[in-house]
Amino acid sequence: MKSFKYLALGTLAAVALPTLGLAQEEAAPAVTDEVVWIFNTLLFLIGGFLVFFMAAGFAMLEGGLVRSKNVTMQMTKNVALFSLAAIMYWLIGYNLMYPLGDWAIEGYFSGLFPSWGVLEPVYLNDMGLEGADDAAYASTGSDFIFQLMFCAATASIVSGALAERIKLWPFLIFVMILTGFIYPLTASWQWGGGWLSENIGFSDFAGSTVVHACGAAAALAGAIVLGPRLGKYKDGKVNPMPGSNLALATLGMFILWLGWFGFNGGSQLAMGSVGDVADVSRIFSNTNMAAAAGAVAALVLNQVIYGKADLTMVLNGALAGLVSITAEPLAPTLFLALIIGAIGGVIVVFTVPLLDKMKIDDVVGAIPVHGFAGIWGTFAVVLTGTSTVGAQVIGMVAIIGTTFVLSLIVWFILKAVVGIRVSEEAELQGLDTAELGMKAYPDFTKG
Amino acid sequence: MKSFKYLALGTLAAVALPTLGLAQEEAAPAVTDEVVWIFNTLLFLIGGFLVFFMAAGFAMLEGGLVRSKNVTMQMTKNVALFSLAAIMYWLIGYNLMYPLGDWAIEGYFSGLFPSWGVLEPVYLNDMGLEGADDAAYASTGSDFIFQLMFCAATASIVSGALAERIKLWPFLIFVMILTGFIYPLTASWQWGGGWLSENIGFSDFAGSTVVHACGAAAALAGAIVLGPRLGKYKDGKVNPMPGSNLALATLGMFILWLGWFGFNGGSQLAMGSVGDVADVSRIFSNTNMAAAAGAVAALVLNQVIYGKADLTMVLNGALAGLVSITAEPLAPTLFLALIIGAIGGVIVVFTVPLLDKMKIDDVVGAIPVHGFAGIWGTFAVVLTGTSTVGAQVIGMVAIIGTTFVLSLIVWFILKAVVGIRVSEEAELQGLDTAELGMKAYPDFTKG
Amino acid sequence: MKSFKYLALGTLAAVALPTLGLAQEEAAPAVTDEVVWIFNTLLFLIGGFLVFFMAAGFAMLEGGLVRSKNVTMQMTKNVALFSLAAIMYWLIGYNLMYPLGDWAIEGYFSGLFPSWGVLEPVYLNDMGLEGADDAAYASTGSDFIFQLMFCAATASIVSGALAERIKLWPFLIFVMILTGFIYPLTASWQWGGGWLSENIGFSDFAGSTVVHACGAAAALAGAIVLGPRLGKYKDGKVNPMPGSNLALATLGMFILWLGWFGFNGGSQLAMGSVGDVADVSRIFSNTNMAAAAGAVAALVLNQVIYGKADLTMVLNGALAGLVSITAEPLAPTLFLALIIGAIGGVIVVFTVPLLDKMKIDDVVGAIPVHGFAGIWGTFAVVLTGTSTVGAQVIGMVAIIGTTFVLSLIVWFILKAVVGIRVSEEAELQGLDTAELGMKAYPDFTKG
Amino acid sequence: MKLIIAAIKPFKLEEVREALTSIGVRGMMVTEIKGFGSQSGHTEIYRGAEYAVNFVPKVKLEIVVADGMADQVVETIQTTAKTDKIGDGKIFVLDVASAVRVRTGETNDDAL
Amino acid sequence: MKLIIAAIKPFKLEEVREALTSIGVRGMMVTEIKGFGSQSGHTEIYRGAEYAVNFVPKVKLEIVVADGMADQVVETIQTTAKTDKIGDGKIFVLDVASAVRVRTGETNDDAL
Amino acid sequence: MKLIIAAIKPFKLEEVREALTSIGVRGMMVTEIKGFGSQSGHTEIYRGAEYAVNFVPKVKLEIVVADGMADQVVETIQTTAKTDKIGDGKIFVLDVASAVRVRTGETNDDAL
Ligand SMILES: Nc1ncnc2c1ncn2[C@@H]1O[C@H](COP(=O)(O)OP(=O)(O)O)[C@@H](O)[C@H]1O
Ligand SMILES: Nc1ncnc2c1ncn2[C@@H]1O[C@H](COP(=O)(O)OP(=O)(O)O)[C@@H](O)[C@H]1O
Ligand SMILES: Nc1ncnc2c1ncn2[C@@H]1O[C@H](COP(=O)(O)OP(=O)(O)O)[C@@H](O)[C@H]1O
Repeated sequence: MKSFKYLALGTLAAVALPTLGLAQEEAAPAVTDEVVWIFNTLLFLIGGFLVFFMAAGFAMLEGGLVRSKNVTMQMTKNVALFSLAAIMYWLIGYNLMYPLGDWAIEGYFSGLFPSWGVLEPVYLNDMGLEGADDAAYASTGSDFIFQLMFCAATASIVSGALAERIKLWPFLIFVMILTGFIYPLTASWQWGGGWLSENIGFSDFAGSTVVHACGAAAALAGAIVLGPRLGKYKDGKVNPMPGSNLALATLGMFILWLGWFGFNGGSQLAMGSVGDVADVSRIFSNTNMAAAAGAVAALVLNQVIYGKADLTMVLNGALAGLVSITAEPLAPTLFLALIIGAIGGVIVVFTVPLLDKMKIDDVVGAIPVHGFAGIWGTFAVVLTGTSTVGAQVIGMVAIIGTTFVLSLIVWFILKAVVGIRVSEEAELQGLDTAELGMKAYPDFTKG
Repeated sequence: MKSFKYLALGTLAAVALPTLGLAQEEAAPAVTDEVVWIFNTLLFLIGGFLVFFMAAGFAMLEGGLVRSKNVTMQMTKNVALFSLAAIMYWLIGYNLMYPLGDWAIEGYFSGLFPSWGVLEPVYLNDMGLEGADDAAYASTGSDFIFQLMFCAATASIVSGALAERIKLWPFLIFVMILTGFIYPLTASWQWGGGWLSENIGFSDFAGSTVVHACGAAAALAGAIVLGPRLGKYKDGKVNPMPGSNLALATLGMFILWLGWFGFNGGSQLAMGSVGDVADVSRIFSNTNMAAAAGAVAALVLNQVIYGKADLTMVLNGALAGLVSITAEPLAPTLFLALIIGAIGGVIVVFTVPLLDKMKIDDVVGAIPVHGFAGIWGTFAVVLTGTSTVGAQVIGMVAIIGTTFVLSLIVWFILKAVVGIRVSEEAELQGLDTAELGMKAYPDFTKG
Repeated sequence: MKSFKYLALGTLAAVALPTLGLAQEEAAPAVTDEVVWIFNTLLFLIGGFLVFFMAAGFAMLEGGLVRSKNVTMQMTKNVALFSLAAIMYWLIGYNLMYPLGDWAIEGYFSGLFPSWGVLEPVYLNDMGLEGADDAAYASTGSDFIFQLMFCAATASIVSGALAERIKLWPFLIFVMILTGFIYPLTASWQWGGGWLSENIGFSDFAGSTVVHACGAAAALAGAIVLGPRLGKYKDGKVNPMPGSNLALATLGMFILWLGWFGFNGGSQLAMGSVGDVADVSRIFSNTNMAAAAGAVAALVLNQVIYGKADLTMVLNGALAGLVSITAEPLAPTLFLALIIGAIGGVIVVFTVPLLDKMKIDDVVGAIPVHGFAGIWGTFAVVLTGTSTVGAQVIGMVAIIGTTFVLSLIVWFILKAVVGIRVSEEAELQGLDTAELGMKAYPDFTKG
Repeated sequence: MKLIIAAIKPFKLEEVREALTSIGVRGMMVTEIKGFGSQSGHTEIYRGAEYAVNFVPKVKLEIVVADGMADQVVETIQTTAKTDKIGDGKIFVLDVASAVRVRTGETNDDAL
Repeated sequence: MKLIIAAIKPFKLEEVREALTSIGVRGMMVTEIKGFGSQSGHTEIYRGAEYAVNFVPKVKLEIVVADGMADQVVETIQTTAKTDKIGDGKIFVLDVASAVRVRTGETNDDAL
Repeated sequence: MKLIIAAIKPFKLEEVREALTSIGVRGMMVTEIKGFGSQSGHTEIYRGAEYAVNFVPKVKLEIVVADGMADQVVETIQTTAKTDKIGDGKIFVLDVASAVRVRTGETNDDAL
């Protein structure tokens, strides 16, 4: 999404001001500021619950792609990471990400303080729009819930890549740092009105880089420090460890696709004008097209290369299409959205085995989907002339680089201090039994 | 939904015109055209993502009702068919279905050309409503995404009926033809302002016939050409092949029920007036009531006839209730909606075994649910005086007949040219292992 | 939600009246009554489908926490109970719950008559707001669908607690009485403008007591009359019967969390003003925070007490957080919401074993989550000064007490007349095979 | 040594295991099986179609014990697994030539 | 008595069961197994990585019959389970010392 | 011929299979089982209630080999499956009267 503060001013210019000025005399505005504000807030609320549901999507996708013996752990991680993200983003993240102008270090660092007064006073009714934090934007509470969901998404990405071997608590500690500090920091450079958006002109509409590649960078750092699952790479060969429930994984993908309408559509940040709601419609259409194209591209490519369709690649392909269009879901035509999404799908098919060659064990393909496709999507912005290659490169290097380095440091510290990997025996036995003493599918006889 | 072009004019007459005329002088309209347009667009966006989610519902329902050995294939088909539908509907379907007045063959055939410019220009803001394709309707992009979901639903219906024995690619080729050509063509006769709506007065609010019976007709044609699963009918006896995961099937049904609020509610095509939003509310209530009645009817009837409740029939019953009310979810009272839905549930209980007697193997009951209940629902329109039996019969014959015949031809060609059925050995082994080399539930020990 | 009749007047005072008065002369109102009405109705429609989806959430949660041999039965019960609730609430419940002023017994009992004319006339367009049942509230149809979902939720709560041993039909008979009579009666005292809201000043925004504790009270009565599952408590020891599918249970929890945005957010009952939509935003944020805090509290507490994380407790914890904030999701700050939710999570960790000590067998933890956390949440209202301890106590005693006693009577009658428990053999064999002759996971070889 | 194979009703497993432990059995292998026998053949209805259920869920126990203990084990299983209802199961006894405990390499009776 | 152990292809189960019933076999134990044998070893692709599938799904039958009946049972299984394709399976025969029917306590041949 | 039955830890399956293949074993049947033995009995917590876990997941191998090969097979399994931790498993050897390969009808040693 665009830096909201600045979008706000934009909207103000485009919609609010004139009407404010004229409201007293003559004809009423086509859409009053109050109605605009209500619509914008509603967009965030709808976008908010849709993106929230992506947490379930990630959980199901990952739960379906790990082996049965690690499903309880994967579920525990995904519920816990979302919950911790919700707390950390409120405690530090939100204000770190949205300095609203006053920075500790101009354009780079906002400051660390909880969002005590993040919500508007109850019963604004008595004051109306004058009482609102930002009369030309939307309710702060709705913005908070919407932004929070993006933050949590980055952590979900990490959880998938590091599945089946990482310890619960060290992982959760990392999640707290990622969602409370790392993501909000790098995101503030772009969406908080920081140096990337202001000085560089980096463009990333809904976060191909700011959210997805960021999550992938944190995951990559973790995967490197953590190492591959036992037996995944043996004497130069890759030993696949098939996911335990592809129906569940498919459900997860569909839920993510659903959530993406809120993810990209909500990032328009406004719905209170004919133009804005039409833009949201464009975004819905392009987002859907890119996902479809990504799935088809992966399906066909696998058939061509390996002679067989690979469902897990189709799922990854659809998600890669979604990630690819996320940097610019508005400007493209449906045809361009198709191209962008399809290339995303192609990228996944080629980069999943590539990571394996590099012995980087990414259980669910999170790095290809959110990282490589995210980078592609960020470049694709240039195709619609919304930005320059240079600006995009700088933006990616800044965000992905910073996230990767900071994550690497955190992972190394965690490894040194508490250790991040379960014992060999625990890994072989499965984390559910070894770490939690609770199987996901315990029934022996189905009676 | 009603032919939108004409509804648009309707709304125009009812809401827009007067206000347009008077806006300059005196009191502002209760709801300005801009706000109406935003609300209508929002209805399509909400309806759009709800109906989208039905793709997941179909996948889970079908994945739960096939045997474990065919689940990966079922998931692959359902993700692929939605994705291909999204592309084909854009490439040909949308313009074929909505000629907006200019037909190649008046009232019968619009023409085949991609929806290049289907989306409105970005940043309509500068122009406002004047820049909109249809100032009295809603954003074209929102209409496109909404309509697309209906198109994809027809393909999902087919996939369930033909499960566990059809080859992946021939099935997908059929899907492309169905979603790109057959459905849009027959749908254009009614919703594109074609001969059915204009000359015959056929009435099908949200598509009991246009969508559901159409999908069922394509499925029936396929089931006939494809033949039953090996061993399903042996020496005059029916050998049930129980679904592998009834929890998943139940989830699928609930997701479909959820999506149906968007399916029927969105088909009101307008939410920007007190009357329209009240109608959407009526539709929500009637839709929910019909589904509930269908489920209860199937539950009770099974208990009475067979002495036991049958969950799969209850699921089909709820869906049949939904299909039944789809042709006219607005006009009925809640009591009539209950009757209409209940009869839908009854139909399923009787027609599922009927199909078996005819040795037509419909794995998930798609033909009884979407076909027979769809026909009933289309007749039920007459109960509210919204149409005549004659008009309804003509409409059904035209759409179901055409779809069935065209599908039959396509299926026969596919059978002759590439073959549509997997080898006997592959079918016995299961499509997942034989065709895809990937099991949905591969784990041997659950660790 | 607040008694709608009275909120309506409130809104009327705050928004409608002035504008009505002034509309003729000078500047138009910021938001016209029509637009307010449309927004309010839309809130109910969105809230309605979100809360509807909770039925699926309950089904998945419960289906995942029972043993495989009882999953088909659990699915059957959950689909059937929602469907019956939909019918009973229309037949009796809705009018019993919302007397709209005219009571059979003032403040205590409205009367028993079906909601024949519950929906507004079709095509309100011609009349506009004047034609609406309540020009200052929202469409009756949207209110009906929204209220119905709350009623169904109480039944879903019961189904989880009594799983794995209760007969299908007696359970469904109880559901009909609960949803048609008991819940609407006690709810009318508060939300129907009855004695609790009018004379006592009891406060329960979205139903921690009115809905959740009510459902828990009915469940507790049933659990007592029904007795524990065979072998659950043997020679003073508790024998856990682990849930068969924790991935499914996790999905269910996420779906419930999603639905809760509609549950609490929709209970604002209005979205057509800057203040109302800002309140809905507050509610979304607080609801999410409480859920997150509940999950984290349960996670950490289990680790501390037992040295291990317990996913099922984390799921219960999140739900307990949601139930806790339900009585007052608006007034608290995010920090207070965190405290309230966290305490909810703590309560679950302590009360689940407590119930076991009392040999009350609650299969899914419904009584701790909806009952104990519900009571806590109802008390927590006092923290924001929205009510007094006294009023809250009276409200809880009245609603929980009445529900418990009435339920106890119904359960005893059912036990005496038809018997509510399956045979010992059926229970050992599993209800799916014994009662329904249909397994949820029938496949022997996965092919 | 003897290998005792028993097919019993699933819900009897726990009870049988306790009974066997109490007489000194220190190990066994348990397998989920489908049983075919005189109990089989009742019909069920699925979506309106009647079909015969030929296989019923059972649990198979495999226990290796010293010769001297065999009879007692068989008897214990028989009495504990009994419900007097058709389908209670069967017990078979086979000779075992030798046994080894993987961990220690101990053989025969010491391995049990 | 003999214990006949047969590993066959899953989809042959029903056919074999019918054939055995027709020759008078009145009971058996069926287990889902993974088979390793000459059929094994073909490769599959998962997410772009090739791997060898060593275990193929099979079904194991365990049938105890009177000595006199053993050969006929083995023959029936062999002819019915045969598809002439690799992986059809194996049949093994072992001696059974004794048998008991849990429900009645009947022993040996009477127990079958 | 001998039937070698071994209960081992699930994660050892692949290793043991490879070791056996390398010494010329050309087939086996693998079953998922629950094992009861000295390893059993540790307690777990579920929703605040402590309970004893009596059965631990194991994998059962059934391998029929020519008499001459039996000892080597037993030894190979024992050495490969060994982790020196309790619960490593057991190996039992039984006599096999006869064997048949379904596909060809070959018998006894030729069938293996
Ligand atoms: N001849 C047999 N060989 C192997 N297992 C058998 C045999 N007969 C019965 N069984 C097993 O014993 C179980 C119970 O036998 P069944 O005949 O059904 O009841 P009952 O033992 O009471 O007559 C069967 O389900 C099957 O698993
Ligand atoms: N030596 C053996 N011991 C036990 N089971 C065996 C043995 N050899 C084969 N089997 C079982 O028989 C099945 C079929 O054997 P296989 O060698 O694959 O085909 P074929 O019997 O046609 O040569 C295997 O999957 C395995 O389950
Ligand atoms: N008497 C027995 N008969 C059959 N199987 C046994 C027997 N004793 C042990 N087993 C199998 O061997 C496994 C390992 O045995 P256990 O006593 O737990 O460890 P260890 O062999 O190291 O003493 C058990 O889980 C069980 O499956």
